[in-house]
Amino acid sequence: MSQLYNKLLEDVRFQEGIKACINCGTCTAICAAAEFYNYDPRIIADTVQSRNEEKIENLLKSETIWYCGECMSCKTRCPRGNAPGLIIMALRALSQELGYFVESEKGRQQLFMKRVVGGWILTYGYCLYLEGIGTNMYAEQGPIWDWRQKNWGKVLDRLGANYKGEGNGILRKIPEEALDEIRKIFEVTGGTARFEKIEKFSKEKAEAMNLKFDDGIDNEYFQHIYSHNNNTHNIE
Amino acid sequence: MKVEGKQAIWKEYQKDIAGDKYFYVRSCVRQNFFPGSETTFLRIMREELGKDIYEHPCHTTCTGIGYHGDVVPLDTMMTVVARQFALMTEAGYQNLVPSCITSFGIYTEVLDTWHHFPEVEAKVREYLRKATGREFKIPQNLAHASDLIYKFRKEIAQNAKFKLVDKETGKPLKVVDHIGCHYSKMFPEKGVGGAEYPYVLAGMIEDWGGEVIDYPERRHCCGFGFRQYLVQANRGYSVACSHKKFESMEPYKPDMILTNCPGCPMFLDKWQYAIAEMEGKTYGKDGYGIPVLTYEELAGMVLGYDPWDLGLQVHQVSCEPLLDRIGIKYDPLKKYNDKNGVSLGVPEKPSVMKVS
Amino acid sequence: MNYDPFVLPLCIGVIILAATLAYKYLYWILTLSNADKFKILKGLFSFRFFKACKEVFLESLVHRKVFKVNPLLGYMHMSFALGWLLLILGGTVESKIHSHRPFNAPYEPVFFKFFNHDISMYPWADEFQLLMDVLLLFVLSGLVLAIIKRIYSRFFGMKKTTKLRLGDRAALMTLWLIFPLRFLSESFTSGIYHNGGFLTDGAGRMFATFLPLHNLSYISWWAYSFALGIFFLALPYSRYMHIFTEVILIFLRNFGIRNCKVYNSFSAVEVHSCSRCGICIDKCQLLTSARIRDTQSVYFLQDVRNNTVREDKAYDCMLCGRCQEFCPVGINLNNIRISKRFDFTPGNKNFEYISQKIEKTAPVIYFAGCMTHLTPSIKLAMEGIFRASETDYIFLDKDGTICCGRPLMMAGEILKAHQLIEKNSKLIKDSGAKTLVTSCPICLKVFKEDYLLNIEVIHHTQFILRLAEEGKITLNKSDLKAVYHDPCELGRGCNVYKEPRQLLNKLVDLQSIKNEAEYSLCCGSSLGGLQLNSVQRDHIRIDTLAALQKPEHDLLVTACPLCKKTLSKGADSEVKDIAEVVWMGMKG
Amino acid sequence: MKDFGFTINKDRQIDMDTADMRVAEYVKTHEPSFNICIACGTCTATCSAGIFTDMNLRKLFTLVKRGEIANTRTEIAKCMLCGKCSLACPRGVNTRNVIVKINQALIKFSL
Amino acid sequence: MKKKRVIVIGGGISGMEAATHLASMGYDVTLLEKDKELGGHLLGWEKLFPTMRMGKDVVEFLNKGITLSKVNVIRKAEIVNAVKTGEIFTVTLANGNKFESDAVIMATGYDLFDARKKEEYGYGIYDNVITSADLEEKFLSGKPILTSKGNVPKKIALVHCVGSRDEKVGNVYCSKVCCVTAVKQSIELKESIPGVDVYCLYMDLRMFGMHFETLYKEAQEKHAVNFIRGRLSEACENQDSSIIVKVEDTLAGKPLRMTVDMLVLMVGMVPSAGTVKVGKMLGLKFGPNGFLKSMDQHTMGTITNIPGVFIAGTCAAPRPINNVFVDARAAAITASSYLEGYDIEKRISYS
Repeated sequence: MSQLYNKLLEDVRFQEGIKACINCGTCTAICAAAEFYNYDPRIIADTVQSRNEEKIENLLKSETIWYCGECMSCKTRCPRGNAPGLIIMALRALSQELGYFVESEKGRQQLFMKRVVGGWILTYGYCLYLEGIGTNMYAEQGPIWDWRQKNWGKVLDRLGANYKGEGNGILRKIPEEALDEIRKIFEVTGGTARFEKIEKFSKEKAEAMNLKFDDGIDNEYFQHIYSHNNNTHNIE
Repeated sequence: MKVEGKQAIWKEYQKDIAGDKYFYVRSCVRQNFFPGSETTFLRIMREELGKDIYEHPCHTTCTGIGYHGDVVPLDTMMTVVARQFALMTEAGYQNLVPSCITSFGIYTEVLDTWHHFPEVEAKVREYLRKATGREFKIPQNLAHASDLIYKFRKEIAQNAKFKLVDKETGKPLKVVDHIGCHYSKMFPEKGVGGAEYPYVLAGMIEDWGGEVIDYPERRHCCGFGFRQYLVQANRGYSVACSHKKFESMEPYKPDMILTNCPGCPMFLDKWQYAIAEMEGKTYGKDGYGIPVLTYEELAGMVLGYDPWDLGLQVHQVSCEPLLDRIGIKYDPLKKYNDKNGVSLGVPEKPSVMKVS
Repeated sequence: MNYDPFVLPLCIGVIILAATLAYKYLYWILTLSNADKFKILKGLFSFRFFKACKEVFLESLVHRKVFKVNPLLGYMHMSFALGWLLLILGGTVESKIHSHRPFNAPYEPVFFKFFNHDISMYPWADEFQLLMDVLLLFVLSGLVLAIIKRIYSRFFGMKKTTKLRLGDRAALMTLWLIFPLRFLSESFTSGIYHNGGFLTDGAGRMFATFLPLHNLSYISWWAYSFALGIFFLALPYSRYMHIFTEVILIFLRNFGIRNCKVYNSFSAVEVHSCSRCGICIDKCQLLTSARIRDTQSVYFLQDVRNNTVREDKAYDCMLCGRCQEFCPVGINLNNIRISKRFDFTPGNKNFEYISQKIEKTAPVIYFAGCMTHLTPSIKLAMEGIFRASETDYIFLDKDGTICCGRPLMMAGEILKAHQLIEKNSKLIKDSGAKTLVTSCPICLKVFKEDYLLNIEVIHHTQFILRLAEEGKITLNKSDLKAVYHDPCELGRGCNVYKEPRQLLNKLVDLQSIKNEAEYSLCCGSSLGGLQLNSVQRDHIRIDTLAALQKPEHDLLVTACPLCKKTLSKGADSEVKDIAEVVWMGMKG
Repeated sequence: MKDFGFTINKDRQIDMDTADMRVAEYVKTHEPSFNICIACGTCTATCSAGIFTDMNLRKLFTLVKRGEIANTRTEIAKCMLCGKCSLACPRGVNTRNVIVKINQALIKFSL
Repeated sequence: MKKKRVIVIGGGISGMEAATHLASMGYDVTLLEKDKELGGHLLGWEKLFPTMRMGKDVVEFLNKGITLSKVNVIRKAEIVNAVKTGEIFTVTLANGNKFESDAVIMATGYDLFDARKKEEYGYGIYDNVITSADLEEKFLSGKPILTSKGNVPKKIALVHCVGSRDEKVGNVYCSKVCCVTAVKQSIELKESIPGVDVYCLYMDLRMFGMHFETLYKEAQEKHAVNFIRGRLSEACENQDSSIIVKVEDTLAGKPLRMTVDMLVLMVGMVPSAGTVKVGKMLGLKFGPNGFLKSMDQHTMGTITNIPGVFIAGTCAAPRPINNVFVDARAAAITASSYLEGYDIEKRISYS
């Protein structure tokens, strides 16, 4: 019995995500990621089902587990009631736990998710914060976003927001005590630990890759993981 | 296509939606991209329908994007969700209404997990106590904001100033609906109409005079995929998903796309611009894009609210052709004004896609 | 000089024939490789030249090999070839003696009786008349047989005879006419002038009783000349091209020239040497078992000549070599078949992924072969024998990896086969071995034929026999009755017939069977036939097994993993490889 | 055309409506036993080339049948035609000839 | 001595055959059939796998048995009550008629799975999605097979395992007959529509019966039916009402899409409404899949928890016709031995 498999079993999502897979391919047929990446959720289920230590380790280090968009279409269709999407989430969690995520191009992007989304959550209490979504990094947001960027407050104001204001409303400033509670929750429940692991392993990887690593988003490693694409992800 | 077949399925998925007294939870994506929609939702619910919708100043994100971006652990997410429940419980409410589909999905998933794994719920209660000292009750009724508009769609129709009808031809407008993946794909019985033929938006479209168009890739994800859009290197996947949908719906010549998810309307809107820039292709009539609306925007529209109060001006794809077709009056000069009527300048025009 | 216009058809025919042949033969010889040309030069001035002459006499004229296989057919061929040649020689001598000139017009001997009515003017005239008529009768008897063969081939014990094309038809018809016309012309002339021998004169006298011979005789000489002329004109475009080409072939072969698996002008000489005797037809199991009627070598060579080789016909042959074994001309039919497959096998191969290394050196290297890996009991037996005999050896394809290249070769993928050959050669060289032992005759064939190894290459039967003779292993004889099935590639392919039998005689009570040794049947699984389907292969296997059933036996022994695997399906008795029988005995 | 730092990913679905079936049709015509494959994988399991590489004959055949021939040429080049697969095949598919025919078809249609 | 009486409920194959044999043994047999005609599902099938003999031949064979052995047949029999009092069974019909017996054979058969439950396949919604039973009806009608718009289909896909082996619809079992039916119908489609391309979308091909594999091979070899291993994920309708199907070709390891003119769903077997209704009335036990439960899977296949009630055919489990015949005769024998006083339960030495 594989150690890694046992670790996966500790995740309730994994328990929910896989019973006995019959390899019918229903998940892959409906999977958006399988259409555009060399990716096959059926094989993921089959691999973890094998309980083979080496195979699971390779999986945790692979690009494969990072292709899923977590749309959960697979869960709708599986005739055995499995959910490869949930398996993926458990695998991703373990991959970060063990530091394997930095072994793949797509996995390394977790630093981006941690610093940007994670940063927004802890700083603002929101998963997204418009001031971080400039058209410099998100050019496809288009000229309309340029225009909003120039007029963040006024446009929000026009549409009934309470931008950075006290009390209720859109994009209000969430009270500091509420944010403190969230931060506390992160500490108690392992969120902070996850963040620290991502930072630690990323830093090591940056050194191994000989890329400059620093806080924030203006460093070589960060920019690399944000934009680098080796363009082999849809090759068989 | 036999509509009776669909109706039979819709009947199978009747959802219990509370009639009043809601604890409202805002959406991160929506606040940033479609602030007018949340404003409109509250306006309709409170002013048109006279419902009690409560918002707590201390509620936060559910961490959904962080959770589905896999940087926020399951326990953390569940405890944050538990905190929202605690705020609701403290405020004396039992009916939870999230504005966001992923939040809705997360709440559903959390409740389902706790149902199957009571020990997990106990653990989360412990976490919450430890971190915040709060206690909570599980919500009695969980509905997405679009479920509420669906529930009151007939009332809205009664008060409607406009119908989804081409004023020239008198024919119903062709509307394609796009349901957020996390609305019912995980738990079909939790969504109005189930996962395969969700009725939540279709019901609105029908009752407001439009015609629902079923196209082959109707159920396809818009491509957000959390990490897939946010990281630039992955965006090729993200845009490819929407692209696939546009290519599939194109032959049906839809007048608009209606959505109930925070991210989808933004992507379906912005990707039309990006695809036009990358490939020179547009999907609407006469070089325009296909307008993409949220259900609140649409509800506000039929109720005769000012399009610029709804926030249609922050769409990249122009909604004016749609407004014209229905015969909704608007003042083009006020489109880019601030609250006080002062012009904020005009956005640049895209090089391919036509805008008004 | 005697002359009449009717000699013209003959003369024109002969001149054009001579020119055509000269052109073709020169072209073929000149396009041979330099090495081959050198061999000709060397051969012309050696003893081989005389050996070739003898072979020409025995094969091209007497048709010894045809005789061996089918005496009636041999006689038919001999009567035409030898009879006609003797007629020509006899006629030439007769005409020289008659005219007292060393050189006559070339047609004179042919039309001797037309020009010379008085036959008492030269020495031995009577003897000549007798001789020439005997020879004519000899040829005519062959002709009668040929006609019977064409109408009713079963008379010759043959299932089928060859089919004809236009050139052949013209040549055949005229050939058939030549001798009856000669007989008629001479008889008619003799009927008037009494210048014939016992046959022609007798016939002439009889004809004279009811025919207007004065008119007929001249017409018949014209007809005779026409028949000859047309025959000679058609000859290069018909099967009769073999008459002269076979002679060339015999010389070239005696000079040491062999065909390779790439089609060249020597192959062309071989192809044109086929007399279409048809012996190969019913030796072919594709006909007798799989009911494939149009792929036999004689048809195939015809297609090669006409440039009409169809892909399926190139590919369905099993390359079992039975036709080759029986071919009186000795054409290397398998290689010609392979050379034609080459034309249909484009596409690249890439064996870069093979990168094996030799771990140690040893005097013996063992190459089990792919098929042996499918029949692991043979492999285990060999490993046991190696162990028991304390042979220091390297198991080259222990992991069941590299193919020897013969299957590619058989498929016509010659260049790609050489890629494998190169890789394997290097390994074998690196091993420092003196002897290469293989369990698979398919591998054996390619190791012997296409690898340029400077070491001994033997089959495991040979190796085991040697071990036994050297006393390194002890063979235990059982009282089991056994029959031995000769694998195609081992027997006909590598000429290994003796050792398996010597070995088996020490092991079992070996029974002899009908189709043994070089006449052995193919099991049906041959890697040579790419186009055969499983049903056709099954037919062959079943028929071969049926033939192997007699006499009664306890054990069917073979020496090829592929044969063993194939014959195991449906055999009444147990089927074993020799190595297994040996190892069984050694284990007790 | 604007550069956003990425392009629209190409679809990798097998599209049976637009698939190029010429190779498959050629092989089916010239070696009908191609039709009776049950994709059991015995051939792959016994394949010598498969020991050294990830060549998968069963998959290769399936892909050819779906018109997916992008990698066929390089994959099929690894085959040594040793014939083990033919003997192992429980359905009697003439695998060696299928390979020869695929090769021919690739050349014939300049693929 | 008075003849012992047996009531056979259900006039399909199993009921007819069991009744025939019981009557031939000398029992007084009453056969109750809800429809106006005997034959059950068999009446709806044109040709039968694997021999392609006509279904009506078998019906004829069965009917002859009923006639020759003088079974008392009650047609249009709607059962409103069935009880066991003491050793006697009483079955009451809607028309008030009552029948008494000493034993009952349950031969209430199966219903076809309602394909509408597989929402994503669009049966009942998309015009060109039909079931195997619909297709059989088309064959039976003798009319050409056409699409909803009256065109000759060029491409048809058959979907295996619809309503079988699927937790999503609650049926985890294999219905046994659908795979070979798909193969049979593929061949029939190929024969009746020249040039049509037929695709079978399967998970496993369960060719368990004698000659089934041969039929499968024939479909491949003679008819060039294409087999794609992958379970259908969803079907969508195009503007021209053709159907797009999405599967993974699991053997190619790639998602696959294809437009077909007609999609045939191979619907599986579920316990019939009658099985459930009468089973409950008699107090019979049901297995986890809703079929009637026998006392022991291996040794007591036709014997139920109620002494005197025997089960035959597909009310107990999905079965092909040949098995149903065997099963019906087995039920007749066990019923007979029961009526003669034999107690099989004595043999039970295990828990």
